[in-house]
Amino acid sequence: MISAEMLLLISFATPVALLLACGWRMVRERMPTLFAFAPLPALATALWAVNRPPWVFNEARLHITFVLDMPGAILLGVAALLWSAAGLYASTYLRGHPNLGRFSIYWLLTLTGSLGVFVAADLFTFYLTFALLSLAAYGLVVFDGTPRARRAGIIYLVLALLGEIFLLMGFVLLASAIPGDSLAIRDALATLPTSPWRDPTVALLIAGFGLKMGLVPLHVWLPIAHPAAPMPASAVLSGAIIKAGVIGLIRFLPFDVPLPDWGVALTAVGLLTAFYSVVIGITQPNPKTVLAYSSVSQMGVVAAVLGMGLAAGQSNAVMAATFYSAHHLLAKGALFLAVGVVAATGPRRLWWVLVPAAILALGIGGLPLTGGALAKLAVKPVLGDGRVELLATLSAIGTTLLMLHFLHRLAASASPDPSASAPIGFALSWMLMFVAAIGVPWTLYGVTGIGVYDDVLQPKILWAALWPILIGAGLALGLWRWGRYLPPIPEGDIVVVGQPALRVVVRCEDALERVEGGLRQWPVAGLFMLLLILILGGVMFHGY
Amino acid sequence: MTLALAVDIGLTLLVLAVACWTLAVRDTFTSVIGFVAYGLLLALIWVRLAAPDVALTEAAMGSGLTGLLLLGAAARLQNAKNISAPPGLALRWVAGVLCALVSAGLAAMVLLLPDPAPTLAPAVVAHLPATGLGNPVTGVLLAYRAIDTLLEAVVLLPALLGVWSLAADRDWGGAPRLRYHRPDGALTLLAQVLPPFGIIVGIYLCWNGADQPGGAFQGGAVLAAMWALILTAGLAEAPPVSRRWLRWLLVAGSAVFLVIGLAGIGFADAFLAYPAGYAKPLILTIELVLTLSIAVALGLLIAGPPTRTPS
Amino acid sequence: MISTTTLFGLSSVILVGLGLFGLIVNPQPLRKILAFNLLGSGVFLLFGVIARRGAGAGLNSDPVPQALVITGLVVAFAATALAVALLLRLFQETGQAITLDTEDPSIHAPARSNDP
Amino acid sequence: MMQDPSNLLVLALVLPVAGLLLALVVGGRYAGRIALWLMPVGLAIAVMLVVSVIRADDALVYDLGGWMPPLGVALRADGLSAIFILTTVAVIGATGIFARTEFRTLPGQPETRTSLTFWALLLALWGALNLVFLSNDLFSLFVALELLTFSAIPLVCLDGRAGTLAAGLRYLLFALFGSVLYLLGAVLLYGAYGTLDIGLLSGLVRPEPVAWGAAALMTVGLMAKTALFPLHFWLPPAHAGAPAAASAVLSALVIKASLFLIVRLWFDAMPALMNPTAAQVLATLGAAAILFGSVLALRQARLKLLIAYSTVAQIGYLFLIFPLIVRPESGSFAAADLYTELAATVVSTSAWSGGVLQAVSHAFAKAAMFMAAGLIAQSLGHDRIADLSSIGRALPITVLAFALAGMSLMGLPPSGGFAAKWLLLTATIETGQWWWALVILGGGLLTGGYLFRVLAPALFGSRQSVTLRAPVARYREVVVLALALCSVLLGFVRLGAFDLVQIGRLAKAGMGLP
Repeated sequence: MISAEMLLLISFATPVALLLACGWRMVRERMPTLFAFAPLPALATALWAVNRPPWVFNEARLHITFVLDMPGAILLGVAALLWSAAGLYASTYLRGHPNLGRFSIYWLLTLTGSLGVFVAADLFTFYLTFALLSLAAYGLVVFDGTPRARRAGIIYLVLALLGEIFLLMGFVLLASAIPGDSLAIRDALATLPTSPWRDPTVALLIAGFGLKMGLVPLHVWLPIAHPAAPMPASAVLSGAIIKAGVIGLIRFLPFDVPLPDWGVALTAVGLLTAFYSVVIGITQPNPKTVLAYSSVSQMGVVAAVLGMGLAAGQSNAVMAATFYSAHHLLAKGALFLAVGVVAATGPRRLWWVLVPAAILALGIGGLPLTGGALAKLAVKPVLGDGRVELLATLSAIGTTLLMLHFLHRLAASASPDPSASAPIGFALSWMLMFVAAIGVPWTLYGVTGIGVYDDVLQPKILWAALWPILIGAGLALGLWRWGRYLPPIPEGDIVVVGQPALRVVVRCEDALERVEGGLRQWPVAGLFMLLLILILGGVMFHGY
Repeated sequence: MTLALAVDIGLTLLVLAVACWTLAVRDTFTSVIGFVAYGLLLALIWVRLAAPDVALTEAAMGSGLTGLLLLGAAARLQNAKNISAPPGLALRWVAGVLCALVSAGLAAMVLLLPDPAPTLAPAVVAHLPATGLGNPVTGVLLAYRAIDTLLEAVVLLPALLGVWSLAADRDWGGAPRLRYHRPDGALTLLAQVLPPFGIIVGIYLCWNGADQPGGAFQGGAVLAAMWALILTAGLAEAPPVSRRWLRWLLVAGSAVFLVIGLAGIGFADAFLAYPAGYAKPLILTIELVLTLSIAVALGLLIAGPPTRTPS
Repeated sequence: MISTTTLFGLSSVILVGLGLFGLIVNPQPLRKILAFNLLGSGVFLLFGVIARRGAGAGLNSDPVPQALVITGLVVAFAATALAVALLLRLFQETGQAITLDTEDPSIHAPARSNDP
Repeated sequence: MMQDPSNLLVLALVLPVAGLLLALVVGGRYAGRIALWLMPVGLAIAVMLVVSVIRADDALVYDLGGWMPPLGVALRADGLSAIFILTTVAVIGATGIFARTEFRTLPGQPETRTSLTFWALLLALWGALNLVFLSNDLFSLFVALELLTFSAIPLVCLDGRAGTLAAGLRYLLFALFGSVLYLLGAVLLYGAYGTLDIGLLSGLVRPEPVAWGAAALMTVGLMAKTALFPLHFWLPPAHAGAPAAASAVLSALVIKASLFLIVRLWFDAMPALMNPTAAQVLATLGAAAILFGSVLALRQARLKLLIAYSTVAQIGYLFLIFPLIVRPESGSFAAADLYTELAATVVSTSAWSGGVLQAVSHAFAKAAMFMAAGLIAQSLGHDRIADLSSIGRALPITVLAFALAGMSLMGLPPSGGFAAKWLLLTATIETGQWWWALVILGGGLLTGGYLFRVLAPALFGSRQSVTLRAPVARYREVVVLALALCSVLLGFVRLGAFDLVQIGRLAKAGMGLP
């Protein structure tokens, strides 16, 4: 029997070992064929951990601590599944590509960070894995090397670093509140409600993780970066990587102590995000961009769920949000792969891609009997019966509309060659993800005790899930009829305010450079020397 | 007002006037000549401050060697096109005001210095018998604070290496050449007459430094000045920098000092300590070798980087 | 009645001020070197004054500062020699008396490899 | 001789000096070999020194010549000195290996200029640094600073181009300017207190005009040598113009020496003068350094200038520790309860450890970056940032080293820079000075910006093949990578190990602080 330590060790040793092997050219050239296997030990670890009490692994010398608990294990497992399928896709996608060595390195780095973030149990490990995944993903975003990818990369990186800054400060505040030297997240959570810096800490954490999730207005990078990446990378970016923000909120917000103000604020931001991104998303022609906006919208719903939990001190929000995110991870990952498959498939064989894609897409909107319906059911108790629940239902209508718009654009992006068919690697990974996106939520739903299967089949519940879909479909018809009157909105919508801001920054830099040029004159520097002597002397004199 | 004070005030005013003139005069060569005069006047002030050792050093090094160095440089740069403009009037005014403020602050501090002044003189005197020396300054330089003197001798080496490193690659291994222009008769005469006396004075300063004013640096400075004079007048050539004996001469002083210092760990239980009873002979040995090394180093510092191009 | 030490102390402070002024304002490198020496001599003189104030135990002046000034003079000379050598070499290289007040723009231009 | 660990202080000092003398005698043919042989010995001494300091749990003191201060001069190694001595020998050793074949006399050829001067000056520089870290006497420290300047400046102008000569001359004159101010301060202190020994001064210095004046003069003089903004103008051309090996030492170590002395002055020699407002002034300059240095780094066209301006910015971080050690709200001291007030003023050790870690990890990272830039310039024949596209393909190890070093500068985990930033941020929280946290974090973003300018094209450039003008020796790449790894792995040094920083601090030992 393999112990948990061994499993965990192998989970991380595998991608790291592959990464080191990339130093060897022969291996590097063949690395993509191993992508599909790299996350499998992590999947096994997740399977081991499901339905067990939390288990902590502590490597004190390196300050590395891991925890395997339910939310972490579920997200770890589904993320590993997506990474594996996307890896299979990538191995076909990259065949013969001149830069595949480069891709391999960033893929494996991102993979390591992405898996690690779900099990990190102390501030250092979490920040390390979070930073690793954020920065390594830059390599995936810009991989195509086109000007569009490079622009996306810069916007991604600036915001990612901003997020790192929020988190670093938040973490330092958390750590400062902990008595003693501990950096464990558990200890940080225990002291957060009584910390003297509680409000700034929570604000910084929500900003940092919200940025990774794409909460409005920090979402601008997401609809730009995700579509710019190569297809398999888009799938993991939009599926697995943004869940780092979800696990962050889950890990760092104190759900057993009510923080009503912050809870309401998070809910409000979440719902705003959910609707805003639908409105922008339906104006987008590129199916990948539409999917990215849909990811933003869905993360808004998750944020709303967590916000309600935080406001009321309901710790069941954690499992609900986890399950919702797990479903979104699988479905969104699968749909991104579908975009790639469709682009390589001619009209003749299109239906066997489009029909499953439609099931998954509408599933995100809550189509009965899909994983999405289960997810909506799981979050229902947290959202309650009030206005928030109503708004959540309305957002399901919006999501349906957005996903139908996506299907429309997807069908239009098929290969012009009627007899073209996707390579076997593409098709296989897509089928795998489709099955996983349907099957895994069903399995988890019962196994983890989030709900009972009997509830799902009650007519009342089926109808409650179905009518938003129907209304959404009606709206979609309207969109097809009158959609051309919608204004064109660039990817990343409010990113356009960045242009004038950038000009201001450049002007400031010019000014600083001119000032510095003046200071480089010897007499000026000499005068400053005397001035500083007088200032320091004067200040000391004044101080007493 | 006593006569001595009147002399002091006169001397001060003269020094300040020469200093101002040195800064203000337009021609660089004249300014350097002013600086030499300033250095000699300053040596007088040092005498008035009852610091004959410093006065000797100031005269030999501060005025003599530095003057020689700067005169040479000014002569070479005389034909240079002057492309530098002085900073604007406003800037000069600001500089003047700030300098005056700093000076005023310093003046206040000078006036606020404690009275009676803290001093190490009693401690120096109390321990001087242990070193066998008569000159307390030499006691400080070679016993109490021997590390400073050792480092001082060492500091000359990177400075000299720095000067040498300015040679072009092809000139490496050549000899420094000091002659700037055709030496005139007066200089040659001076270089013929002065050195015999200078060398005697230098050796005397070094030898006598243990008990009377003088010592390795002063002696070395005088010797170096004589050598530099000879080189400038073209009466002798400096040796090529690659000569092994030259390198030995340069490091000998520091090396002997270092070896005796290290021996102190074994024989006198501290680095740079002298075994009881042997202090004076060891110090004299160090001074002698140090004088030679310092003279060579200072002379070569004036002589500049090596060159191979014929004059 | 002003004492000798105060008098020389104040003059040393004025020398420091003059040296600072020359070092900052005069654009010619050689004059800067000269001003540096002036400034240094002012500092040494102040130390001499302090030594004189510390006369005692049968000595007219505290020997420790005297020894330190001697050391300092040697350092100042070595510094001057290095600076002059640099200046002359620079003159040899450029053929003109450069100023240190503003920077040589060529340093910002792409350079050839520094490694041989 | 080895029974008494304080002999190590003498050895650390004598070894490089003896090396310098020896190198000069044997000439350029063997100078490099002597330096390379002495470096492992120096490393062993430094390690033994660190161990001895930890074992003694107090500073090691050595009275030179058996003369106690104030008459004599003492060497003193506390935890801080030990750390810097170890860092110095590590960086100098790496530099030595890096430059092994660059400056040598070929067999059968006459001695070349650089084969003697580079190695002799490197040894002199090493000796000067050790003296700065060990000496406890303000005048010996002055001599040490001058020794440092005299050995550093010829290294700048080693290539003899007009540009670097001018840069060297500016550097020299400004450094001398700084030295004179430092000496003036030391003179005033002697005049007021009759000693130059740091340990004795710490008990004697009172808040009074002469002490303030001396503190201001010495601090500013040393700031000029450290190139703290706005006294930084000499640094970029000098550090960018020097040969890569020399730039590495200059940026990594030389400027830290004068900074080390400022720290010594403020917290060891004159703790009674610790003034919160003055500390805020220093940190404000540091913040300006971060802003200006980073923005200027963003705008440089040449890689080495970018790195040099990055040094200007990184120096700024080191000055942020002053207000984090001296708490702002503690007001004036009454002379009577000076020491109890002082006890309250010296706050947690985070800022200390953070500052030291920042200095050390910057030393390794910056040395690695300058050497990497040197290799890139050597292999491409230029160091224009605009033309570095895809250089990562041709020089993967070099670019990896540059990236790792950059990680440390940016403060990304798990690097030493990250641990330093973490500690400094913690200190800002502990002392309630959130505005310095903004500076630290904003500086990280700017650092990311200028490193991005280099790394993005180097790693993600679209050129498929890069032709190198000259091949790069693998061992040199490995040295650079090792330095970069050191700066990253410092983050894993258990932060407790940086308690070493606190060993033998005068303010702590003398005043009975907790």
